[in-house]
Amino acid sequence: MKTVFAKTAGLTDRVTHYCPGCTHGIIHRLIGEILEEMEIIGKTVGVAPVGCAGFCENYFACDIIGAAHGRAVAVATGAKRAHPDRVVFTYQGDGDGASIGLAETVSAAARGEKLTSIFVNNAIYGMTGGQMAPTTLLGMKTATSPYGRDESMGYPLDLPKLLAQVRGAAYVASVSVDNPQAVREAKKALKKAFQVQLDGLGYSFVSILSTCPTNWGVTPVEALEWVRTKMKPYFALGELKVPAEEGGGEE
Amino acid sequence: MKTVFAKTAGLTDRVTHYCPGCTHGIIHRLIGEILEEMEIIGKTVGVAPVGCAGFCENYFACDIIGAAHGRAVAVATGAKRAHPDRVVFTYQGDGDGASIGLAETVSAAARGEKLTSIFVNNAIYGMTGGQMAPTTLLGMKTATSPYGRDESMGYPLDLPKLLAQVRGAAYVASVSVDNPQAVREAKKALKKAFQVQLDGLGYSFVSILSTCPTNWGVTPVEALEWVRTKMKPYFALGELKVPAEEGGGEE
Amino acid sequence: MTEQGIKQRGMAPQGTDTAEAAKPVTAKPVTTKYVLAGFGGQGVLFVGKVLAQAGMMAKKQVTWIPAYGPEMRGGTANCSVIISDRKIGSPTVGKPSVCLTMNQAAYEKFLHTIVPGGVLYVNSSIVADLPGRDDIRIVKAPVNDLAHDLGSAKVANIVMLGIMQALTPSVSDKELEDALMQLAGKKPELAELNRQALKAGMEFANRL
Amino acid sequence: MTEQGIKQRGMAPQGTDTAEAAKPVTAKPVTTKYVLAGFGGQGVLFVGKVLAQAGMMAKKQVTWIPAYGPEMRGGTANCSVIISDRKIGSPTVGKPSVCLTMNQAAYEKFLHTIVPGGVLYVNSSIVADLPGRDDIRIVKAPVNDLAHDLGSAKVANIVMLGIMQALTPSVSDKELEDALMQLAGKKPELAELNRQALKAGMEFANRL
Amino acid sequence: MANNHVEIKTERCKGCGLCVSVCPKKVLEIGETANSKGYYAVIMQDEDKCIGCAFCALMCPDLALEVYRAEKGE
Amino acid sequence: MANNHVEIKTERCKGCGLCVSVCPKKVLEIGETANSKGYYAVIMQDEDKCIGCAFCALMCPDLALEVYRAEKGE
Amino acid sequence: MAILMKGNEAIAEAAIQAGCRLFCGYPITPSTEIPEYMAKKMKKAGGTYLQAESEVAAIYMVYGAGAAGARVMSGTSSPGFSLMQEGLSYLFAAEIPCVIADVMRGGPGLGGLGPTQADYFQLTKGGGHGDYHPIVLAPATVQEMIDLTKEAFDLADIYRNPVILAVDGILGQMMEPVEFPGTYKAKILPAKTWAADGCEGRPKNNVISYYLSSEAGEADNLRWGKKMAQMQAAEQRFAELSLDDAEYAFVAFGTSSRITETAIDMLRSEGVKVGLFRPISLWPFPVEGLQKRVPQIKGWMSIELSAGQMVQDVRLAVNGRAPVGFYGRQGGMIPEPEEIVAAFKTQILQGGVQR
Amino acid sequence: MAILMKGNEAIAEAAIQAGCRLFCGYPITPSTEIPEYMAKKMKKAGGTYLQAESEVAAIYMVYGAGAAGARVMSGTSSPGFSLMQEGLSYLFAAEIPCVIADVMRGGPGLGGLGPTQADYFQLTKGGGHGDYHPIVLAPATVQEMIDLTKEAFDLADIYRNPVILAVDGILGQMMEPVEFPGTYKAKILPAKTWAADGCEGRPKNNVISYYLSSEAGEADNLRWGKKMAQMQAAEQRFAELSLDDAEYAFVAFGTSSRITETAIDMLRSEGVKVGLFRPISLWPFPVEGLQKRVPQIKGWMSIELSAGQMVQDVRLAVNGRAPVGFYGRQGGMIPEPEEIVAAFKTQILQGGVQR
Ligand SMILES: Cc1ncc(C[n+]2csc(CCOP(=O)(O)OP(=O)(O)O)c2C)c(N)n1
Ligand SMILES: Cc1ncc(C[n+]2csc(CCOP(=O)(O)OP(=O)(O)O)c2C)c(N)n1
Ligand code: SF4
Ligand code: SF4
Ligand code: SF4
Ligand code: SF4
Ligand code: SF4
Ligand code: SF4
Ligand SMILES: [Mg+2]
Ligand SMILES: [Mg+2]
Repeated sequence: MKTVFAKTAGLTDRVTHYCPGCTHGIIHRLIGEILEEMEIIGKTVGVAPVGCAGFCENYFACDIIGAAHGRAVAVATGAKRAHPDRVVFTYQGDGDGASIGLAETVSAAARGEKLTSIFVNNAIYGMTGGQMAPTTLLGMKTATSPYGRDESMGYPLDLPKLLAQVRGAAYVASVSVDNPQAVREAKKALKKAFQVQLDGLGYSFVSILSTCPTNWGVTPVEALEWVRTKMKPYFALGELKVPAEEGGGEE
Repeated sequence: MKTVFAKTAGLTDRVTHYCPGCTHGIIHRLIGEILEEMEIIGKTVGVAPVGCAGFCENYFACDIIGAAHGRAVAVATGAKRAHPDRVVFTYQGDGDGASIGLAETVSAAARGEKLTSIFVNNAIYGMTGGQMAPTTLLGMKTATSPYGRDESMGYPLDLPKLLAQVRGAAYVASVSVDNPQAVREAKKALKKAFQVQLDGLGYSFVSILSTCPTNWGVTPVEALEWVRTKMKPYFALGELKVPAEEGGGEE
Repeated sequence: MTEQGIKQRGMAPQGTDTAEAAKPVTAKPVTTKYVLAGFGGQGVLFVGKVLAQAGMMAKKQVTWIPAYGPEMRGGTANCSVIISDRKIGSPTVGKPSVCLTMNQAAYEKFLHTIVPGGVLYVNSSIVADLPGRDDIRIVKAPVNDLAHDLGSAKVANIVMLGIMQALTPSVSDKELEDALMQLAGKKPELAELNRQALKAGMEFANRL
Repeated sequence: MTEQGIKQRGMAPQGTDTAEAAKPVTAKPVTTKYVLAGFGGQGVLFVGKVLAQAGMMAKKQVTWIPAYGPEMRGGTANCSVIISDRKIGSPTVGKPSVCLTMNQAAYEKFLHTIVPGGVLYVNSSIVADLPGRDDIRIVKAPVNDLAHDLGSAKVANIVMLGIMQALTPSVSDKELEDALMQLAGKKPELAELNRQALKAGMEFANRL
Repeated sequence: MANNHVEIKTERCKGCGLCVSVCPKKVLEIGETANSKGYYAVIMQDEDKCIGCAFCALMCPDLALEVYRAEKGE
Repeated sequence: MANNHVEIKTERCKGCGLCVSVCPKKVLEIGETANSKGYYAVIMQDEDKCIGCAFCALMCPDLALEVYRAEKGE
Repeated sequence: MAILMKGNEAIAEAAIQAGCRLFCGYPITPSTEIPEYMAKKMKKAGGTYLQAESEVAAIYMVYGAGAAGARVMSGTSSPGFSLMQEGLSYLFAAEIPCVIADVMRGGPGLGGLGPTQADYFQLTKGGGHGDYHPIVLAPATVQEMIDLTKEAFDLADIYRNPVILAVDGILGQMMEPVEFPGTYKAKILPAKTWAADGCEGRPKNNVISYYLSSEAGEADNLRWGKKMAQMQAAEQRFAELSLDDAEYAFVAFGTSSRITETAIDMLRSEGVKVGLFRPISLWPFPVEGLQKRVPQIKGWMSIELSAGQMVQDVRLAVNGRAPVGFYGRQGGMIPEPEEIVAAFKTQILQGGVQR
Repeated sequence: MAILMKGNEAIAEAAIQAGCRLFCGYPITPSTEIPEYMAKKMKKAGGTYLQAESEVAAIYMVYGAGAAGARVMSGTSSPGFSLMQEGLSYLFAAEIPCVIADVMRGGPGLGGLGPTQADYFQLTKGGGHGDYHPIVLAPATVQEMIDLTKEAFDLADIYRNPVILAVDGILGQMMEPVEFPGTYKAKILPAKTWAADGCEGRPKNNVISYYLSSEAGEADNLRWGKKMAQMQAAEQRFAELSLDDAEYAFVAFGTSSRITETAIDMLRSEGVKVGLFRPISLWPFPVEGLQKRVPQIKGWMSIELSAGQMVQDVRLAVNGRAPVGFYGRQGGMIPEPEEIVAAFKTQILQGGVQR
């Protein structure tokens, strides 16, 4: 028998605390696999956000620092500047990275910090029970937009699109995990992001459209459908910026 | 005799504290003229930053709230939401608006706050004696980049370029005041920004390349030349985003 | 409470404080302390609200508080309710006199917290036959099945409420039903279903 | 200072505190308090540094502190220097014994702060003939012009330093010149210019 | 007979059904017994139909599945 | 003879020279006497050459200049 | 008619009734019901729920709205409150009225979601820079949350000062029967002629927080000091329970005061004459009221959901004239009345604590 | 050989000599010479000056670097320090060593640039949420800034705790002769086996600051409480001047202690037996040392550049056994020795202050 799929050594054996069907788990697995495949488990420092992924130090097999809400990129910057030979990544929700931590994200990109941010966009504040996020779609009902988000509450922020404009950002991709093929592409993007860091090219950022069945009030399978039909049409997808040698780079 | 140029009622009579030749003064005048010409002195609330312009409540003839460093846009948001019928603007330096206040600026744009931000980019922290700003050019020597800014300190952030990508930003322009013609164009952009606010179209943002002869260590006239030869080639110029009815709007 | 103790800048003494002053400290009024626990979704917080609402309508002092602490997702949900003839101090209940466990985790967690002489209600549709205690009364009821018979597994919690009302009431049947109708009776079908569930529970209890 | 008062986790008692302990509190050592003021760019902060450096080289206690406070741009720059035989308490100087005013604003601001019997040096190239005081000595010197004669208006401050050294020295001439060379003598031309300016000042004073 | 095989770690499974929804051969379904955490874990309905594509495992957020493919000649 | 006129508010002028640098007719220059704040204010060298373009005033950061143009026939 | 309501919701509803039409906040457990209630109800009240990008932004939105004359509030929990410290210092200096609720949770750091009172120092001694104090009110029942919230808006306007509602997580989360409009009668206050809301028909207003010289800075600080002294003179609030014949006194606020009441019942039933001094204003701390009891009380004991913070203010007020004990639980734990009784016996009755 | 150096620069140089290779900060007067010196010198030392986008970011860069095991520092002034309060609470809870200099300026709000000590409460009582205290060291000379900065790094590592240098603007800006390396001898400390710097060859490390249950939260808080008690036992630092025969004592730190020394000379020359108790550690406050003097001292007086903050700690330590006076200036003003003498006479000698 050939093993087609088995658990990666990049994750611990602990069962996650995530709700059933929450795609945070898929994204964790991809990162774990990359840590293993790139042989960097022992030289990586991950930074945990505050959000549903705030306990991810229990799952990633590498060293983890737990940041305050929104400060993961600043924390990662400190760790990376202290140990430039280490691989440093942040794992953040959309509230963490695009609302309270927005200045940290954009500034790190501008400084070209040689670290990787993984941005899990589920269009909501999952951890705190489903409030409006910067990424919440217009019309979407949340605990703090009970009548649906309208324009007076602002438009969903497409952070990767913004970051693609920032010179120090070397690699910016926007992917999804709503089907097996998308999962494979997401992994490719994540791997490239880590490689860009290892190559010292600058800041790398991967946004991943993710689900929150619990706070969206749908089943996990319906949640995937919601990603496809609601989120994908709004957020720019694909590799939004690639390093110069690949034809990207400075304008 | 026809009066070609006289002092506007939009400014008080007080002589500014700015260093000789600092173009903060020109920008103040343009705003004062607009307040007068649009007949909005009495219905405008300005928000002062912390930076060299932190004392601007002494000069503008309208009501002013003094913000903390970086928080002018948040303060303006509060004032505008409390009084939607008022005209609210912020006047901010590049450190104030693009470094410590970056999240506030981008988030207000995303929310489409109906206010106007005037962003005075002199590529340096003037007030505190000439430290590196987010906009400091590569190679530029400042008090905290004494050997010249290199890539390890990051790349100059082109904030208007970024904001042009944000849906709630209705008008984004990048202008300069390094010669009389540029001054006239800057005024046009500013006026349009205020008009966009009055029309309730969303957030309007005008970046103005400005000088800091004192901390650049050059004469005021040399400083204008420096804007022309160093800053203008780096920062995107012109109307980067105009309201939908003018052919701008959403992608 | 000494009234002069409160500065009078427009603020009257607090209602409960005043009530307190009217009663001798030595009175021994009745106080029932509930812990209601189960999976999220089993409606235990709602049962607590109905109890508290009923207590309030019966002019008693009541508090309701969820265990909102840092429990993990998918863990037990629970709340504490106190219904009392006198002012309530701490609103949290460490040692309930009446406890409801709608699932096994809740049973295991709270079995040993109940005061001797207290009553534990167990949803026997879900909770396996586990070691109990001799010094408390344990009432087992297959409320999922009972609710299923009524046509909706969702009212298992209300069936249990009916059982509790029959065996350890803190308010009159009428007050409880009124409270239930206030909180869940907006839609006529729902009102009827809940009323039936309550009744089914009381009848079940009376057959015990 | 009681030595045992300092916890010893690796920290020795502070140097100055120790020095303090060695001296009787009643000693009356000499202390000179300077305020040096002018436009930014006139080099008054530098004059202060040379004085402090010289004091230090003369093994005296010294402090130097700029008025870094919220003065407006284009206003006066000033600094306080203290040179003393004993430990210095407050490093700021409210009432100088020696004061230098390089422009009119400084003159107006500090004239009345000088202790009776003190000395005020005034740059008469710039400061108009204004009302003075009888209880202090006022030394007027056209240092801009004197410096101009040396070929560089920039050393007006050093000319004034020379005048001050001649009339109210806190250290020896040699110590002052060495200090000046340490701080401004890196380039030979500059060293020479400064030396000449200092000399010119002293000579001017001697002619007074 | 050599079969492709999907190993289900029942105690890890949260019964979310994502695997079920992506299986091209409809091999999987949610079972009827709860695991110790109360989740109704997924079960294999008809292993013979499994083509070993691992779509199920790719979508499982909880590492509850491992997939083995029968090698040629096995 | 009617002339264009630039009024210089000497006490407001900080002597920065921006006006001087943009005047197309080289009408302005920095003067030799300091105002009460110590700034060497700008002066008009040759008012006759002034075309009343107001470039100077547009560039003055300190509202030290007002510009009047001779009307036709004035 | 009484209704059952969560503490957090009661704060929100009371604020709307007090004329608050703008809420700027950022969600954080266990305060989240405040923004959520606002999001639901503000629209109908013609007001705005504004979700800020962070607590730093939220406090400055409050600053801007308050400076423009609006009745405005925010609500948060401990880490978010920490992020507001610069803003609070600014609000004080610019003399901008506003109301902030801190629904405290376990710290330090990310900590836990359990209830605490461990922000007491941060709240009362000034968590931000400089010499300043907001008024800090600590309700102990949901009804009191309503009354104090309403009063908070008036106090903020009267003194042009931020007013903080100090609430532990339990009070925020619990339901109790409450009555609206409650007992507080709103004051008729003068118009905010100082506000920066457009200068049509009047000289322009500036609302700023800096001073250009140290002399001016001292003058400002002295003026603020006077204002704070006024608040100390007029706004000390407290309640007493069973103190008239008491020989011993507990000091406790919020949830811990409720648990202490039960402990008092237990001790009284054993014949120990003990009562409760309950600070309602944490700043100004009710020194005068407490000191009136000093001659009569042989031993004090502060009961807190913290490692012991208010006990310092109790000790300062008692100033060595009797022993002052302390019992507290931390990190989200709350004491049982029995523990309080036991600690009281060891520390006070058996002389475990010296004065 | 002595050299003349500004206080701020002395801190920066001492930090580099103590092995600090990463400085994360944001410029703010009057602390700006610290980042500027770092920008100039770190490169040569093989380290990094990193200008953060804000003080909020700066403190979390410090957090990240400290968690990864680096010797790291930041420096700021009052408003910037306020923005760091959440971070400080997190640093404490995650037990991350670091050194932060607060070069205090006039507050509250934007305030002024003049020197103050009005962040005392914020520094010592915990400006952030929860029960925690950083170690706070207050030098009084530029030389002491060097020695204490070096020691601060060791203390931070020993206790895994943030250490703050509390410096008023005058000390930051003034030049005095100093000697390097100074008197502090660096400790040899164990390796940071807890750091999150890559787990090659060892089990993985997590550096976090939350707890999942209130029980765990209490356990953490009790453990931190124990650590703080250890610091209180071992790290109380102070200096005394002329106290051995004194009947009266001033308490003052930093610049105000220097001015007080001059006042003491003046009073001694009038025959008044007065001395100085100078706290060097503001937290832990040197209670033990102060209390040793309590039996002998008939009157205490706290001299501060604030409205009176440390005086509370003095009163807590004296606990009613003698009157405790206070004199301070605010907003950037500093007292003249004569004012101190006069205030002492009214308040203490003439009994203006009761105990
Ligand atoms: C300073 C601060 N503010 C607010 C919170 C509360 N909080 C925790 S997680 C979170 C948002 C989580 O949303 P997101 O970042 O999108 O992550 P998700 O849970 O959706 O994965 C918030 C607001 C906090 N812990 N700290
Ligand atoms: C919280 C805080 N951090 C830092 C400062 C110090 N500070 C005042 S203004 C300023 C930067 C000014 O630069 P910029 O915004 O570009 O305005 P400019 O003076 O150049 O016009 C800084 C860092 C402050 N006042 N508050
Ligand atoms: S709340 Fe939402 S984001 Fe969080 S674990 Fe559950 S499903 Fe995932
Ligand atoms: S320091 Fe620079 S920006 Fe500030 S007033 Fe002077 S020239 Fe203008
Ligand atoms: S491997 Fe493919 S065919 Fe087999 S069960 Fe999984 S998804 Fe279905
Ligand atoms: S995807 Fe995983 S967790 Fe979900 S049902 Fe399938 S095996 Fe179970
Ligand atoms: S108006 Fe034109 S021509 Fe006349 S002085 Fe000014 S710039 Fe020169
Ligand atoms: S531009 Fe204005 S301030 Fe400058 S020199 Fe000309 S008139 Fe004077
Ligand atoms: Mg999210
Ligand atoms: Mg700038």
